[in-house]
Amino acid sequence: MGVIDRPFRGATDSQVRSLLAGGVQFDRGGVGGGDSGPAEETLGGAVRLPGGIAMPVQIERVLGFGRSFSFWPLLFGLACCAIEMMALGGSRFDMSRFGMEAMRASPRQADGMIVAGWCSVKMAPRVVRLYEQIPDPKWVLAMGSCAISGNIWDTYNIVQGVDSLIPVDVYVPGCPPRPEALWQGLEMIRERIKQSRHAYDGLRRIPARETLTAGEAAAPAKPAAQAGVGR
Amino acid sequence: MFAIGSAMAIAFVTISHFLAPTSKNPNKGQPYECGVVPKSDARAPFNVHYYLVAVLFVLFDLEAVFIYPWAISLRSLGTAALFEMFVFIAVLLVGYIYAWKKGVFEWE
Amino acid sequence: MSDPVDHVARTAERGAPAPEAGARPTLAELKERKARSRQRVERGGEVMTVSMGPQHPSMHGVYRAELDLDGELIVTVRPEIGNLHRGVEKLAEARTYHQIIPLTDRLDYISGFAMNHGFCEAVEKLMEAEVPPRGRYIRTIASELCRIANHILWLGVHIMDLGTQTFFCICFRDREYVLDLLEMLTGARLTHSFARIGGVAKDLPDGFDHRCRKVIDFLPRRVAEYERIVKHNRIYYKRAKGVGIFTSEDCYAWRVTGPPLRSAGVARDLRKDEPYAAYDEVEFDVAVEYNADVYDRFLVRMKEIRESCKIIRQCLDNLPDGPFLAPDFAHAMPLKKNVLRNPSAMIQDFVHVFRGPQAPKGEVYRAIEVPKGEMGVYIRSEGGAKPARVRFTTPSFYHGQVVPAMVEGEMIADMVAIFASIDVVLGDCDR
Amino acid sequence: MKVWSTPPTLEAAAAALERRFGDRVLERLEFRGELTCVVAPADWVELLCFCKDAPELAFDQLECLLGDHLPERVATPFEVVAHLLSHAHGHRLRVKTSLAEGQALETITGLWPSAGFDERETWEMFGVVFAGHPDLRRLLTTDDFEGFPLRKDFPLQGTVGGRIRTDLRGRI
Repeated sequence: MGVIDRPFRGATDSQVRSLLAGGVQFDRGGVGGGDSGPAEETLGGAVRLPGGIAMPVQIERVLGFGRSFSFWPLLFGLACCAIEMMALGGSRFDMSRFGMEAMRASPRQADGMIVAGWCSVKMAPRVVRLYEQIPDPKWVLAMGSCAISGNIWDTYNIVQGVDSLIPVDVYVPGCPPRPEALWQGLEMIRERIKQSRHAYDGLRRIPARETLTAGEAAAPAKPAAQAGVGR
Repeated sequence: MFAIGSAMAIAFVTISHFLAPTSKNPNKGQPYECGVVPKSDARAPFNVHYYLVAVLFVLFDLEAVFIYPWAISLRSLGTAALFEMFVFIAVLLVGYIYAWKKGVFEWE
Repeated sequence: MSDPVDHVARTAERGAPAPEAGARPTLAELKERKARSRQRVERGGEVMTVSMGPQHPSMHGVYRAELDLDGELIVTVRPEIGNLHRGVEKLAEARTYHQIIPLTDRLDYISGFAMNHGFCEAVEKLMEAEVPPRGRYIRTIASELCRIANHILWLGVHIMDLGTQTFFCICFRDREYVLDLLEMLTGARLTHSFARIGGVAKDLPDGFDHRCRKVIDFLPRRVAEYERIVKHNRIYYKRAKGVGIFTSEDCYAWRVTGPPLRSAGVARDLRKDEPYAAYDEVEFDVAVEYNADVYDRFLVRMKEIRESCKIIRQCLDNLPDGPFLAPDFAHAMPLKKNVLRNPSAMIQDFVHVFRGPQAPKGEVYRAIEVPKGEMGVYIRSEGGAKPARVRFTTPSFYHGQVVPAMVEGEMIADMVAIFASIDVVLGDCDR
Repeated sequence: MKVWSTPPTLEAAAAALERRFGDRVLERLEFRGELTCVVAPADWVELLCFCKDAPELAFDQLECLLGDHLPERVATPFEVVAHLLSHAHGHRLRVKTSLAEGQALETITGLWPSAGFDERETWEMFGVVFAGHPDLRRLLTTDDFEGFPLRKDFPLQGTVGGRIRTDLRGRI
């Protein structure tokens, strides 16, 4: 079976949709477990110096501390939660007090992504593509019950929870959650930035299902997995 | 002095290149098209008008670059420099009016 | 083509002051202005395809327009919607009428209650359920509050699309006051689910009257402040005047309703033409402009905010007392405080929660004036508690379809202004 | 008690329709003050054309066009309903036609361009083909979506897509 790394590295749109067809599995796979592949193949995870050695924790703490004060989310609102996200950007709940002033329109300048609203199967490949185009390190906040679990939209065209597409750091429930709830979610993301833990750290690569034909296997033929340092 | 300056610049680039955690994947390399698979290559041919406007902007921006140091040291240069700058601006003004009449700025 | 109705006569008797004939551009003149902007497109030249895609600051959610550009001019637009489609109509067929109400306020989530109101009006027409006067007045107040909140948010986002940031914060500051009122009345900021078949869920909380009057008094001053900032702003004038002209004939053909239609000189407002709730007992004018461009849509919406304040003030002044929810057993839910006391209310509550009100066999179409345009609800019921087919004819669905007709031949910067001026929301559009 | 009565202008319009089409209007229903005309698929465009052009009717706006699926009618399970609105007289009309499986219906985007998206959605949700439609492809669902969702036999959760398959957890 081809091996699909999480998130879909280089998966084309049809692959994302075919994977969605059967519903996608990924288990948290405990910290440190799993065979994360050679350095350049790993997805984020331990910050590696050129020699492949994991960076000492102190430097990572300093970097995390530096990053934590300006988490710039991607300007990406789907549905009603986006209106509450705009209210958080407005003048009463002003999130620019916490350094999240600039909602960057292009993923290249964003530090992370707030998925605000239900994600339909038509939108799924685009959410995955936007997530992948955000430079590391990145964090994802799933805002609203629709992004977390599909909420009442138990229908044919809705992805039941964005965490079957992209690894999610913080879940903010509510329909729509009040701006204060989203603000607390962003504070929790700040904590994760300080500890520089990402949602994709502990993820082992998950085997794809057989529906993926060999030709379409996203990940190139893998060299024998070396014993890398899993985080 | 120059060595320290250039060393710092190079250091900033190389350190962040090594320390930053990166994940290589083909999707990340592709041009950003609002979340959609890009149809044509990013280097698609585009209208020459963009190029004209860009070049004119660079030209008149450089004119401004020359004016700043002149404005700062005007007192020490004396009044002669004042009129020399007017000549400089006049020459560029002729170019500006020519471009305007040529209709470069209208988007027809 | 039957000759178009003489709008001036209709507008005059509607009480809106029709400007003297000289100032008002005739249909022919508007068409000529539009033709001039279209002929710029005929000049060939190779085409650059750009996707103004789902994730774009000015695309109000996830509307995707694939543009073929000749330099800055838009040659063709291929809209693509459906990124937020969640099959509300399929879901509604599996639910009783009471359970559909929470679905409706997630349609146009900026004005939640207006959607509830539309659906309940249609169901009441189907079941011939009667709404007591107090219920109708509370519904009118809540609908008008939604209209104000919708137009203020539209203004903030519209001006932000044109490039400024501070105006967004000014508008959201004022919108928070209206949201506080709605939260006080319905309990939620956006997803109100406040309407019930036969009335509304709760009575006006005490203290609401006082706070509402305070908000209603200072909102017109705020609107005056917006107009002082935006109306004579050189940049806005240049980007909005004479841009995105859409004549009334085109509006009929493309089913463009609401503020864009009223900015084309047609005094068409369902609150006046087919009055529902308490709109026939309230005095207000229809906001009409005549130049059918982005600038006039702004003016129409500002007038509508003022009219809404007037309506709410009149509703608060002569609010009738009596029940706010119809006491009839067959259709309406009982009051919560009665359910715990007397057994008949308990039975009624049990019947309505588990089986749902029974609707007669037949089909009904009811249209009301939601802030974005004209929303029609079509319900076909085969008898029983669940509808056989529900169709929400939401305005944004047709406003999303009209973008190519409005935008081809314009510049990209104009497309941003035009798209914002017709106020498309994707939850409404994709259903 | 609010009595839903048909507006007078609608009576005149119905009479004009009767004169013009006579028995080709298969059925005339009155419910809650709304007039419904059922017509055969062949006369669909002709009747709507008459509705738009005749001065007494003057239906210059198509409110909406929707599809419907009635499985109990085995011969013609599908229905296409059009709601018309007249700005001049201010009255509304509903025109319906019933179709068999796979039977095509003439498109009315020529009369009202607003029917474009409506017809695409009706085709996508019910499978009613509109002959002559400029661009009949999927509108709301993905392009490679199989099946017609709003049919009564289509499962609500859908056959494919979007579901986290808890039954697969741990086994792959």
